[in-house]
Amino acid sequence: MQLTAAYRTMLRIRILEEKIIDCANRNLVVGFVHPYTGQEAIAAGVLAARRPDEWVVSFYRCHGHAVAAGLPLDGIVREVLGREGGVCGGKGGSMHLADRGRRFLGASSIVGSQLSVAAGVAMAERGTGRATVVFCGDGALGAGVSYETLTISATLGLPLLLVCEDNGWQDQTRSELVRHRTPAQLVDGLGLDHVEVDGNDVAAVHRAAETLLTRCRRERRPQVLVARTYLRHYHAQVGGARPPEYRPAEEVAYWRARDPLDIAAAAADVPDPWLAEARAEIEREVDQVFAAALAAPPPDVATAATNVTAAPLPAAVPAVTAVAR
Amino acid sequence: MQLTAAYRTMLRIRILEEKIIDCANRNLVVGFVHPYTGQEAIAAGVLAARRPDEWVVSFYRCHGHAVAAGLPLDGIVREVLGREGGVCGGKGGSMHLADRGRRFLGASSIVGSQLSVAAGVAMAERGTGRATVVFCGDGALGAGVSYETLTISATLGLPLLLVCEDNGWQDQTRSELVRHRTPAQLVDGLGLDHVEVDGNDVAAVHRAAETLLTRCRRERRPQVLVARTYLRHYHAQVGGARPPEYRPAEEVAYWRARDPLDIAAAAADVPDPWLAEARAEIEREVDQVFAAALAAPPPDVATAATNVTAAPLPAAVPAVTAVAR
Amino acid sequence: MSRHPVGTTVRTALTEQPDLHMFCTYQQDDLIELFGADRMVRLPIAENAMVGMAVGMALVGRRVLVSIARVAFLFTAFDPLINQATKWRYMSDGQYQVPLVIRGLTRGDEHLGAQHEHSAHSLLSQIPGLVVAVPGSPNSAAGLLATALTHPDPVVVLESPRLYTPDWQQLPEPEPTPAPLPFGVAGRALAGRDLTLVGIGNTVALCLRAARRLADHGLRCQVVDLRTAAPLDRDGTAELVAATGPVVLVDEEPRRSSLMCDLGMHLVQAGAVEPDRLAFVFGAAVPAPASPVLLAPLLPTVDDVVAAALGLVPTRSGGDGGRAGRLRPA
Amino acid sequence: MSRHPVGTTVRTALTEQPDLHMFCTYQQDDLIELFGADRMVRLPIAENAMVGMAVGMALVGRRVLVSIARVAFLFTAFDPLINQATKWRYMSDGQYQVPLVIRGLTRGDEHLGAQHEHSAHSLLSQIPGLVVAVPGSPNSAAGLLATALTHPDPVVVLESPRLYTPDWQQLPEPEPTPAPLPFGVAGRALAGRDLTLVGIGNTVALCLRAARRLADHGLRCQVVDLRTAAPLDRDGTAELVAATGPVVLVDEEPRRSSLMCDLGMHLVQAGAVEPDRLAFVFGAAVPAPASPVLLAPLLPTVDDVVAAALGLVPTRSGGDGGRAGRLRPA
Ligand SMILES: Cc1ncc(C[n+]2csc(CCOP(=O)(O)OP(=O)(O)O)c2C)c(N)n1
Ligand SMILES: Cc1ncc(C[n+]2csc(CCOP(=O)(O)OP(=O)(O)O)c2C)c(N)n1
Ligand SMILES: [Mg+2]
Ligand SMILES: [Mg+2]
Repeated sequence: MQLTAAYRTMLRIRILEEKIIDCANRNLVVGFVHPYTGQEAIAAGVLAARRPDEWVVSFYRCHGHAVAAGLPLDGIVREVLGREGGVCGGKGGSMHLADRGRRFLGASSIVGSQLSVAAGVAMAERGTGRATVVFCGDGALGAGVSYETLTISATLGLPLLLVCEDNGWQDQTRSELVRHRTPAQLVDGLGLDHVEVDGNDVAAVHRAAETLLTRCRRERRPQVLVARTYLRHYHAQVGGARPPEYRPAEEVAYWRARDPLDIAAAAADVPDPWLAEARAEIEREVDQVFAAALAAPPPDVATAATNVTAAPLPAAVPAVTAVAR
Repeated sequence: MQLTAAYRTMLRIRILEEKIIDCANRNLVVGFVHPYTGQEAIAAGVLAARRPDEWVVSFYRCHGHAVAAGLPLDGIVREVLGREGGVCGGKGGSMHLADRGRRFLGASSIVGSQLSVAAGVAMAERGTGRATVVFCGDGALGAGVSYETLTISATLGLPLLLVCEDNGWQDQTRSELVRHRTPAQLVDGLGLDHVEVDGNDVAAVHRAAETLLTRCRRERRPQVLVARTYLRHYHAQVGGARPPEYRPAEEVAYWRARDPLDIAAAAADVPDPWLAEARAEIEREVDQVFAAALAAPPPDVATAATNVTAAPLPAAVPAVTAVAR
Repeated sequence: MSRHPVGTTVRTALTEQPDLHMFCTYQQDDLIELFGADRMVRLPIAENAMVGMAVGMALVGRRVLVSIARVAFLFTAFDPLINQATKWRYMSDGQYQVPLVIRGLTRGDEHLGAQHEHSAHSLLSQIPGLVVAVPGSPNSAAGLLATALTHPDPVVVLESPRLYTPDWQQLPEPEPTPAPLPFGVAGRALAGRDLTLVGIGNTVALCLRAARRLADHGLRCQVVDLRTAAPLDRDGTAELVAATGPVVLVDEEPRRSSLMCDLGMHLVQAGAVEPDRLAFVFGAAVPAPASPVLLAPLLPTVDDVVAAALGLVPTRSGGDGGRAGRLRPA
Repeated sequence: MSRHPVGTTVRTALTEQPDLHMFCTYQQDDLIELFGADRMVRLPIAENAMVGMAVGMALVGRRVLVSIARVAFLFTAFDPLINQATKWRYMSDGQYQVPLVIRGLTRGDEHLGAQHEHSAHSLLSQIPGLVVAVPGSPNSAAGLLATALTHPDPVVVLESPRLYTPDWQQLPEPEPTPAPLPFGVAGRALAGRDLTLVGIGNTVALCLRAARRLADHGLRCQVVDLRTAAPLDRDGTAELVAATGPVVLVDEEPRRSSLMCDLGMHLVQAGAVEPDRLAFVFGAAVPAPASPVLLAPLLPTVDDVVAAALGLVPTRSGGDGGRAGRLRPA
């Protein structure tokens, strides 16, 4: 992995997310936003190690994963803003980005559920030499389905890489208050191969992901990467008002001082002008994407009831066509 | 615990279950039967250590737990045979024995579900100095709800004793085929206090249960007892035909040679006549119970729709009264 | 801004009932301070165990209010709801009761997509022994929750997010006070004698808005709020409807196995209304799309209700005999 | 004894479709031998992950048949059913399909009590995008499963244990062959022109038995097997019913939000039957007791159906206008 390329990926996520937050403040976003800011090194580092023919499965905090998986910003932004041309035609929205062509399977907004779905994908991929990557938050490890999936994956020998983004909080609850084991202790206790890593250091994340993905591809065993990190902003924004900070000021300050972009920039050891130019270039790109998206119409209302099923069955006329108006 | 008393409890369970199996062969049992034969030392040993004011929670294989918890044989048998006077009025049946007065909470036939119910009981009991005992099979540890319950119990410090009866099979599937960790490894990995014990040795079971229950009562931590054992007969009988043996003959023979009753008798070091007399006495008791039960009418049909809710609500007339016949 | 009546109901219950516990993945510090961490229990994202534990506590004499956050998350706890909470009283032949309340948000103007937006009242209404409360206004939410919190059996309260927006006080409020409301008794949200509009949850406000529009057509509508999907007040609604004649049954859920069909069938067979004077307005059998533009045609609108109503009244040369309603698909 | 048609359907599908996998907590050794452990996947008692994994496999081009054993256990997997299997096609705007079949036993003569005995067809019928097949006979089970195994969307097949007893060949068999049966198309299990009995699942055989009894009264009954609860063949049933007049709708599930009410309402509003010539026979809204004696009065019987039918036909001095049916409670 080129550190400069990783830096650019992270910067694209950061700038995209800040622009999305800005739109949320102006009530231009459909639904809630769960920004990825602060965790960029994880998506960038892990997905630089993933081969493009390997499936990626995400959860509601999916914008960063989508960008790092190579989805066009345009399709993401239009989906998030509810404009024509979104990757899911406006049906998925911010929490459910999906792009089959790029093997970005999609995202589930039910905590933990993406693990079992991803294990099914890994099951189908078993024997192909391809791994499957799934992301989750630290809170997701509380859910029974996560346990079921991990133990089944170990028993069946599924080539699954679980990336647990441990930001220490689950919504407004500090994770320590509702768990008796850290994520690393937990997967260790379950007898799973795993590595714990500084999730704000993209080089470290990438190295670990490479190791684990190589093992996934070669050996019949799931792997877990626990990446310690922190959200720069907040869990989620609902409507036009930024939520108040609910975390201790010192904790926020501590992590602000360890911003993954700063760490990557320092490690890449690139001159300031390079950074400035990268930022300017990406800002231009993102601005254009938003300008085009905001100028676009909403999705075509005639598609509201399409793709519920493959084709309407005899007794089930597609609903919307019959609405009396 | 007096070994002779424990032996008698085990013998009552054994004789009861064999008589129930006999009735099942003659199609006199309502529903399926999941006999406890072979595992008697666990119920007897654990529940001899439980105080009568402590709740016990069971699962579908519940007859042995019920006997050891002090339920009258009469109420059990009538429930299993579907006769008037059963502990649940005929509504629960073989898999759902319950006796509130004896703090035998009841049994759930959904694998794993009894754990969370029991944790709720333990939550209510926290701070009283009383423990709550819950039984499960080894297969139950595959269910997400078991994991959720154990981790929550550890986090909240619930006075819960989980007794896992590890008979090596889950229905007709050998447990090793569907798990990557033994029960003891698993709870160890989850960081839970636990003891593994020979489940066919009632003295050993009882000692371990005493230790763990004392800890439950004193410390704010759940405890797990893993008892290795084996079913003498089979998972379950459906209808009038005994199911064919699905387990390897050597395995069955190995365990038959380690029958918990024989082990207890040897340890108790009682003379043969004592054993013969105990058996005769209990057989008399059980025979009488069955004779009375089989002579009894079925439950009163007028009770079919009672106790669905506390009292019928305005718009919900009790159903059965309006059946047109 | 005054306190939301539901908040008051919850605090009052916590104060008055020392055996009442609250389970949630999040707990407010001030409530923990007031009532203790033993009662305000913070739990991981493990709804299955959460509801199962609530059942266990209830079985031994406590009462638990589970804030499941969203009904969408209740699907991960369907076993303890269907096979534990609503079964132990019966299976034990009345040895136990399970006084358990589960609150969760349904859907309304949040645009969160198919996994988060569910209403589920017809689905839940099929579970014997379960009360399914579906408040249509803030006071009704408070009143139904108050009743739930003294009810001896499990209750699910399905709350529209609309009841909790910053301008909840702008919502139509048919209930004069937040006082406890009985289960299984439909309420008259508006008096009128020309026709009846029946709603549940979100469609109560919709019916009230439609009634205002229909007033411009000279029609005085009665609006009925079903309040609980189970028990369903078939007879009470029939009585109310009988006084007016034409009736429009309005639900955001699709027609398939809807409680509105159950109710409609009763109204007809009880003689409260002729079948050609009864129309339905349903939502489409389509998952919730995130985009509001895509969502709009899938949900009943005031226009739909008005059109269905006008199709029934004799003033418009005989109406269309309920066709507007029957056009709505399965 | 000849092989059960469903067994043949499953083996044929496994042979013909190399991408078909089977998930279950138990696998027969001979099938593993034949098709390999990669396709015959043995799983722990973890239905939530089991169904979620099946969704994942289906999303990337496989097809999975999940043998959930009993519908009762599907409640522990309601999230992957309601929020994954039936949502990914729509949420992704058609990028994926989820060809997934879940088979499970419902209830019938097993006497296992409230937690094990569920039928759930009305409940499941409310989920948009889900096909709910409810076979009424062994051939119908084979035919519906065969269709399910080539269907591009999720299907739940609700099978009565009665279809699998040792004397399954004694059951009434309205379907001439185990050939694939279309979804959403009701079948005529018996031709007759005096009145129609409509059943689903277990009540198809019940209606056929009632028809035999009604023949003694000189009444030739048509019996309709709905076959799928979703899609529900409203129009097809209306056409069949229109030819006879009186109709009795019979279901073991309780009335509350029943698909039979949905259907009945349609029959009336489509003009296929007058409301006073339509009766319902429902099961009671009571959990299943273990005792057969307690269970009997809670389920519809041949007597109930016969009585309801006789109450509708004009031969008996006008009948009772459907009262028999309406007496059944919610
Ligand atoms: C089953 C379920 N329960 C509850 C929620 C509500 N919820 C959404 S995000 C969240 C916190 C998740 O925390 P974590 O897994 O640590 O991920 P993070 O948001 O911190 O990235 C909760 C409780 C949900 N989406 N699904
Ligand atoms: C959730 C659920 N899934 C499946 C079943 C069917 N079932 C009943 S017992 C059983 C095996 C359980 O094995 P184990 O926990 O080891 O207990 P044992 O029967 O060996 O005592 C299974 C799969 C069930 N009752 N509940
Ligand atoms: Mg987190
Ligand atoms: Mg076992």
